[in-house]
Amino acid sequence: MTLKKVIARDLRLALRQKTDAATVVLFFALTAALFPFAIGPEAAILLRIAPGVIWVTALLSVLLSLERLFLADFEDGTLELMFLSSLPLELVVFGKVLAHWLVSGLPLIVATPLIAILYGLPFAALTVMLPALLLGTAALSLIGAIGAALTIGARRGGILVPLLVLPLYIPVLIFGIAATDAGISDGAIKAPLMILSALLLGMLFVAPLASGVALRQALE
Amino acid sequence: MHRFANPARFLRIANALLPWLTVGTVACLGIGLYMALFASPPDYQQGETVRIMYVHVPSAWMALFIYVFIAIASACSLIWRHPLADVAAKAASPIGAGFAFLTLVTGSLWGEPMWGTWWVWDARLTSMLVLFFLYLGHMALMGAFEEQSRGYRAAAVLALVGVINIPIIKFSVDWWSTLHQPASVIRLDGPTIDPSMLWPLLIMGLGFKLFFATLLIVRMKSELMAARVRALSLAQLRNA
Amino acid sequence: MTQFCGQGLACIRGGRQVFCDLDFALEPGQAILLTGPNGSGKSTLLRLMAGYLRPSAGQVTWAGEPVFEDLGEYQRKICYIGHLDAIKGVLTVAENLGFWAQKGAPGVTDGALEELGLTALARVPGRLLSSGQRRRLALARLLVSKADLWLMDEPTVGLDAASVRRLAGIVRRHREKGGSIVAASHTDLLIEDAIALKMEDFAVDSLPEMVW
Amino acid sequence: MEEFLNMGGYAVYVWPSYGLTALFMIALTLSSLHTLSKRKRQLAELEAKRPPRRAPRTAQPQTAQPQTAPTQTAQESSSS
Repeated sequence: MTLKKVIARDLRLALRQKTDAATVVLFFALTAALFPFAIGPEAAILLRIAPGVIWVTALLSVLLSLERLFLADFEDGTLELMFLSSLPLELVVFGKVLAHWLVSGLPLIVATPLIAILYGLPFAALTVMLPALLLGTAALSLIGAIGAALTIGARRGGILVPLLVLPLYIPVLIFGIAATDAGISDGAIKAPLMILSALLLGMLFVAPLASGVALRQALE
Repeated sequence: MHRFANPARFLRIANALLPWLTVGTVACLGIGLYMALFASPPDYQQGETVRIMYVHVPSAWMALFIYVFIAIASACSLIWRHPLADVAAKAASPIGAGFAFLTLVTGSLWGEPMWGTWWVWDARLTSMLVLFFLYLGHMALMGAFEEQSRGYRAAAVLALVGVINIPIIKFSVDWWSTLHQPASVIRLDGPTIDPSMLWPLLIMGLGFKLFFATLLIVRMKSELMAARVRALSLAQLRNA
Repeated sequence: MTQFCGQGLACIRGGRQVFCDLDFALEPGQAILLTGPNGSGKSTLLRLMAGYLRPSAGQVTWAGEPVFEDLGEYQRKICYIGHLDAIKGVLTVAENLGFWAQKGAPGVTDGALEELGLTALARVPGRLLSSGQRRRLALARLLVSKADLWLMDEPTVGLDAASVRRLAGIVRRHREKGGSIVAASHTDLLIEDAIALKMEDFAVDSLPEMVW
Repeated sequence: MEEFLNMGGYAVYVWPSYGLTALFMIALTLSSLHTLSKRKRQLAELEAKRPPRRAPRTAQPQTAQPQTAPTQTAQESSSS
């Protein structure tokens, strides 16, 4: 059982159940399209809140799709056998998060330009927002994986994941929006993007480690 | 120490310490209160409201100190599987959450005369708000499992992930708040304040720490007994 | 020096002590059959042997080396069949088995399906299988792994008589090649000269006294 | 005294701060002590109901490996 096999299998599973991936993107688009009804159609205001709305709805979409990340494999015994395989649990976590991000993170980024049009965002802003979202959704998936691993076997784990994970999402949110705002007002975009990638690299190390410990406890 | 071991050693020390800690707490808080309310001068700029600092700042210290304490206990629990560390983390968490909430309340009470509103997204208050959410997450996860030992260890992992995120959160909130508004007004908690105000602050801080130690021991004793009750009722269930 | 043995094992699970002072020893080619009432710790012992949980007392060694020293190395030598079948409903039988194949050569999975009479179902998605077929697919994992030690937790649940005989044949061939088995079962597994290990002998009757 | 209570016009901010702090500390202490006594009562009940200690098991279980000498079961001991 190799890392390649884990990723390939998860992608195959996701592609055969397209509806799951589609619901994540639909949730993102619908929630983002909801705000103009609440706040009114004035272009100036919409432009001002566009980065915030897109990032928060993207964050919630990632969070929504994470709860099943380990639960399905835990319930049918696959996770138990993965623990026994020669592939360390940390790499299994990395593989599954990568597959999850490819299936749910990337479609969000593909859908973002459509939402940007709804909010009248200039095209130039997208050139900064998309890379920031690329880094951001990856970091969010990794942090969320820790929450998903910790709540396996917990009562009402689904509601618990946001409570555990949202405080840890705040730095990613702050620097994601900072980069996007800088992109719109063509300020200094390098600093926030650099910090965002630093957060991602940090989580690339911490998330598999923490999730691995959490999964081992769940398998006891 | 074995999961079912007899925590006699801890209990002997705890029962010996408890009276001293209680006396120490009451004494410190009494002296601190007297100095804070009577013996220290009002601030030339803020007037009497500066007295709120004597409860606000120690609470903030305690909120952070207790989270670091929980993180250390969590590390002991995960690395050496020390059952007392689990019990300490579970006992300390609600106290820390209380102090974090207290800091938020006294902070807004202190800021209101200056800012005119009850809540300002000041960097320190916002970080404390996030810390408060971290505490709530830790307590929720601790109690979310049928089997308490799962709760202990899951919460331990969360506490460790949380503690390495605290500086990151602090840094990003500071960066965010300077981005959106100038530095806030409250500038008084640095050691530069004059001794007549520093001493009450330190004594109140010591009083809060002793209060935490006393309450921690009381709560750890009841948690150990709860673990014993769970074990006994399980054993009786099986033999019945 | 025995290949696989445990001395003075005790284990805590679900907040209670499940068994204590348990010893076992297993040489290549031998088989241990765990028997005992429900909740007597059969599954717990198997999971302990597989490395899922650590004993609260005693030690498990493989060829003299404590198992928990280098768990990864040890786990390469075992194949564990638990209560759960680990079958994905969306994937076909061949895909399910292929994922676990350690030998890599595609022929191996076909051979394993052949031995368990699943060749006809190779293209069928997992969700359409009956419970007996699912159990046979889970058992097919034994043949695609390079494991010396097979740990089986009630392998014959849901199997018909023919399949039980088929499993007995597979087990016999594995033992002839020097492999070893530890199995827990309420039904007869048709395993000759298995070492019986009755869990009731190691039950724990009460908790130690505690002073407050 | 009147002047002290007024806190230079900020009484409405200073006293609630101290009041809430005191309230929190006292409430937490009382609830912790209450839980402690509740646990003590539960423990006393359960310890009383426990069956009297049976004689420690003397029968040697037949270990799986026939040729090694049967081992005497370790005496029930609370390892601390």
